[in-house]
Amino acid sequence: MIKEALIPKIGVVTDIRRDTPDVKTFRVVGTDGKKLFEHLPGQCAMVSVPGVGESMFSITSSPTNEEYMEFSIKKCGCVTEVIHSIDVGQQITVRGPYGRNFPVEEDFKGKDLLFIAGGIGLAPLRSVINYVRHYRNNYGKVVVVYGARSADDLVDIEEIRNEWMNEKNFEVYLTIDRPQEGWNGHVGFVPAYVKEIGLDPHMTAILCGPPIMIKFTLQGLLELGFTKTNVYTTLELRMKCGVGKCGRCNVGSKYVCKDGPVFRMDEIDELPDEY
Amino acid sequence: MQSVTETKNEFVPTIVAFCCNWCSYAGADLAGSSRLSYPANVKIIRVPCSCRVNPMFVLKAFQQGADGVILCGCHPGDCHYVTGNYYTRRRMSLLFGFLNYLGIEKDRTRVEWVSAAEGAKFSAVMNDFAKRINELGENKRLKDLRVKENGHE
Amino acid sequence: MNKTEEQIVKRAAELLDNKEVDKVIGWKKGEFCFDPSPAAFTSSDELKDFVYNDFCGANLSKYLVNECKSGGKIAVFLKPCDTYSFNELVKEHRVNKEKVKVIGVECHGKLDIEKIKSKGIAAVTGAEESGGKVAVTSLYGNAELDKNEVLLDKCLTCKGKKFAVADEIIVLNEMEETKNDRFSGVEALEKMSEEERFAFWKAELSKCIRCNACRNVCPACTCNKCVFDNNASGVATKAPADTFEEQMFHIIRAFHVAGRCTDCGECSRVCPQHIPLHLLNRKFIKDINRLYGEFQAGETDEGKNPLIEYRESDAEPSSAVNGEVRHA
Amino acid sequence: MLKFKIDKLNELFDTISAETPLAMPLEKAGEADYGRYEKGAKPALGVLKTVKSPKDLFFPQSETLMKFKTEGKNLAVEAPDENVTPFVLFGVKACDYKAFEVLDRVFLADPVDTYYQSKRNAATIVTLACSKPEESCFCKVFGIDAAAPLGDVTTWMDETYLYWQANTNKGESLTEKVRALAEEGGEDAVAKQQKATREIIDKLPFSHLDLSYFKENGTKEIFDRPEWKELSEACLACGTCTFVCPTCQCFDIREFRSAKNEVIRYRCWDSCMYSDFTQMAGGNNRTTQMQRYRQRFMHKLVYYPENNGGLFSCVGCGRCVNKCPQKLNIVKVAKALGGKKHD
Repeated sequence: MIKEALIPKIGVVTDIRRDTPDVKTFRVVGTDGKKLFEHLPGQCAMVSVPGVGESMFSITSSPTNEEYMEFSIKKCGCVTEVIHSIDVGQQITVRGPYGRNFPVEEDFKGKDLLFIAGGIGLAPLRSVINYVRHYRNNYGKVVVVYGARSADDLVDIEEIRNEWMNEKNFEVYLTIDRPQEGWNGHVGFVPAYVKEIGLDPHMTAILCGPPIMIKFTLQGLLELGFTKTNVYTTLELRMKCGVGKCGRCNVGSKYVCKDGPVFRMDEIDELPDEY
Repeated sequence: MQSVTETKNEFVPTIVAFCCNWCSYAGADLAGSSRLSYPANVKIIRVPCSCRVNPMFVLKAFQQGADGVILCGCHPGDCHYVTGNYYTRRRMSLLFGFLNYLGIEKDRTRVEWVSAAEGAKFSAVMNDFAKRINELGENKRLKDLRVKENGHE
Repeated sequence: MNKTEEQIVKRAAELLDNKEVDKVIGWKKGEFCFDPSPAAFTSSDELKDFVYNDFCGANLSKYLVNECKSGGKIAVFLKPCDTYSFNELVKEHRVNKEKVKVIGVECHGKLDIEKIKSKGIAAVTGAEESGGKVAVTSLYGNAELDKNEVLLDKCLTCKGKKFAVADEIIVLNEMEETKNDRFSGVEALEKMSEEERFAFWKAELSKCIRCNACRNVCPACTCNKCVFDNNASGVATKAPADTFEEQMFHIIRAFHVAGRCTDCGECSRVCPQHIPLHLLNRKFIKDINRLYGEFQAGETDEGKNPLIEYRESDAEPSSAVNGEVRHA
Repeated sequence: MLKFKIDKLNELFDTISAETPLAMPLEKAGEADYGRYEKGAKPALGVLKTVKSPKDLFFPQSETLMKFKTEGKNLAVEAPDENVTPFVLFGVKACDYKAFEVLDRVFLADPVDTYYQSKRNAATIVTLACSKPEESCFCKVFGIDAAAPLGDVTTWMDETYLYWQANTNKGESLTEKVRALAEEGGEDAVAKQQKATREIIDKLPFSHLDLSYFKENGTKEIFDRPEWKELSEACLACGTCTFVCPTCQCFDIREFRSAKNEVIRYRCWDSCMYSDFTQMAGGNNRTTQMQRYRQRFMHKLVYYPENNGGLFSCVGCGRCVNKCPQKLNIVKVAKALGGKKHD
């Protein structure tokens, strides 16, 4: 019922973490202190501080987290600006979960997984990566390639350094666009780095980041021998209702809010070039 | 019918006064420090010059429940920015005439020139304007129906 | 094909073939005689679809704002009243005069298909004007109407047949000046009481569906981003939630074009609800004339418009609003 | 079949509206639109096309979804009451009635839009057959018979009578309330009118518009046609076509602060023609009017049918044909793309 779908739940912000100069991660629980609703990795929710409107954000935390949900939000428009201005204890509205999740229980199972993210693009992948870590035995090798403009723009760097890098059979490659004092790691754009690393094309790749990064990384992956049926990404378009009725997030006959945001590359090829 | 009369008696209009920083706002200050009274329901909005007032400001004020809007600036020729109030004069002559053309009572809007030395004039103008708005009653024609009665509080 | 159209197409073909211009802006044949659309033509082959008839009421000058952004020279066909809009756009630096060749075309007043249909004639298949009469053919039978009854509103108060600007003109038949008083509608409203005026505008404006056709067609509305489309402005609105929003939109729009509106009448022509929007703009024109002296926007492509101009002796708002004061 | 004398119509409307709210085409400030009938209102039954379709009875141009009360950092949501008083919707034409089916497939698909559904369920729909279709009508293309519309009750009107035929239980119970004003009969007159109407419809210039191109070709093939540019050139980017369209259903959700501690969240019609329709903080996937124009017609002729078993999201009412300021319309699009084979 859309009434239930459009009428949001009230959530309380219990923690705000500043990840980068323009990204904050908000921890949210219901007014009863419990998690607002269950979701699957890659799904999204509409978040709002009433007054300026709602926006769709991917749920950054893993479904395996039974206590709370997290949203990593980059400040870039009217709604996000207001969200960035709130303090702990603020009540916000959340509705969801919306959209198709990553096929973690189907196609991903038993596979070696390659995660490639750029900037805030790590947000949707973080829920998948942590899900995979939780059910570690169900998946093969995991490789994460993550790049940002600068060392300061790497989201969730503490979790990456302290937890991901210590996982077994788990490789993490970090890169930043330009050299920076105090940075000893790799410098360069993600698409180029992906080619340098020398990846096994039989892995299932999951991409998320700015459109330009996706475009060139995909090219690189295809050159390395990856097939489009093994590459997944997410699309992002303007949404209002989240349930396929308001008519604005379509690419061809597909609605990103309900048929996406997760698409396989060969599915995207079927769509008109308008995303 | 009786209840209508009662509400009428209780009616306290909301008046928005856009005051130029250099003259009229100082005039309001002077009125205050000279202990000249003007109605408490006059909400002053300080603007750098009367010509800063976009017609949208006037409409927004009415939308949000103002019952009267008055613009105060320096006397023509005395503008801090030399010519600002000359433009105000043309704009507001046209705008207020236009609002009246749409059927908005013409006394709901007013332009007055009040210098920094004219505390007494400021007080007199505001008292007079408030009295007139009180007679006119509530602004219903330009108010947004969604705004609550207490919208301005 | 009428003689004028023949001449226009011939000239357009010459200009394109000689490479004097890269593009011609005119009107393109529709499904009937009464539904031509504005169109751009880039080769003389395409001109087979060119049309200029009694239903070419659209003012083409605004299309130049976008067309001028790309390179190349453009020829545009403008009726006398459209040339004022062109001048105004040049004055406001929205159109580059150097890139445009203005060809003035003959106009004897354009017809309004909706008015024809409102005479009870459905399934119209054709309409032709001659000698002050319009012969209409329909699936239900034929009819003859008086031309004056089915003219576009804007043509009923024609500004005159003078071209404010034209590099060349195509006029084969003498254009008769029509006598009219374009302010009579405004005066009738001014004579009403405040209550009556409010009731009139409330009824008219509450029909508004906020389709923005009036704004988007207006040659004076050329802001890159309209305040009503700008979410950050706090007044961005899309729907008439109640009457206030339409009032706000129409007041601000009329004020924003005050002193720049040439009274081309496109706003009223395109309104799907037939709201007499020209009565809003004309009130400003009338008051400007009264208070600051006769002014016709778009008469020339230079000079200052009345709202960015002043005189020390200007009327005070209190007396100006009362309608007592006149420009000395 | 029942029939009501034309001069008894106001009595009929008064009778209906005395019991339940009645919405029908009314004349207001010179234009005909659906509105609530009250004694003394001016019915506009002779008008073939109201400016707006009756869709706003179920999907209003602006509709409050909920209110938020704020207090400090706390929030409370107030959902509106969805009990809609049953009402009668009178005078719906065959094309507009078919459009409800198009809207239903969006709003009543899972998850059901209860705002729409509650109004839809509350309505008893009385349709009115067309007797004088005009040149912009092309409902026949979509298999609609303007002379025999569906609905809870179907009516036909000529100079002397309004003929009345109940089709459903809801229709029957409405009939019981007005039976006292009616006489029996009228089958012959209706049959005669239907025959004449169908003959005219067959002759209408757009009645044989061929849309097979949109069924036979793939999305990308149609999407990539070069003609879109030329077709959209004159488009002003106004929303007239979308707002007068009986099947356009896109909406925006916006908020309005009605008091210091209250925010109203409402939805309102939106138009894919508007430049900010797909504008995000991070970019816009449709930056040109050509793309926006293409979206509208692709949606009507390709995307919607793909998702809804081949049903077009157009009912041939012809409002866009009449109302587009620059005379662009779906017929011109269909002819330009489908009229000749693409090479």
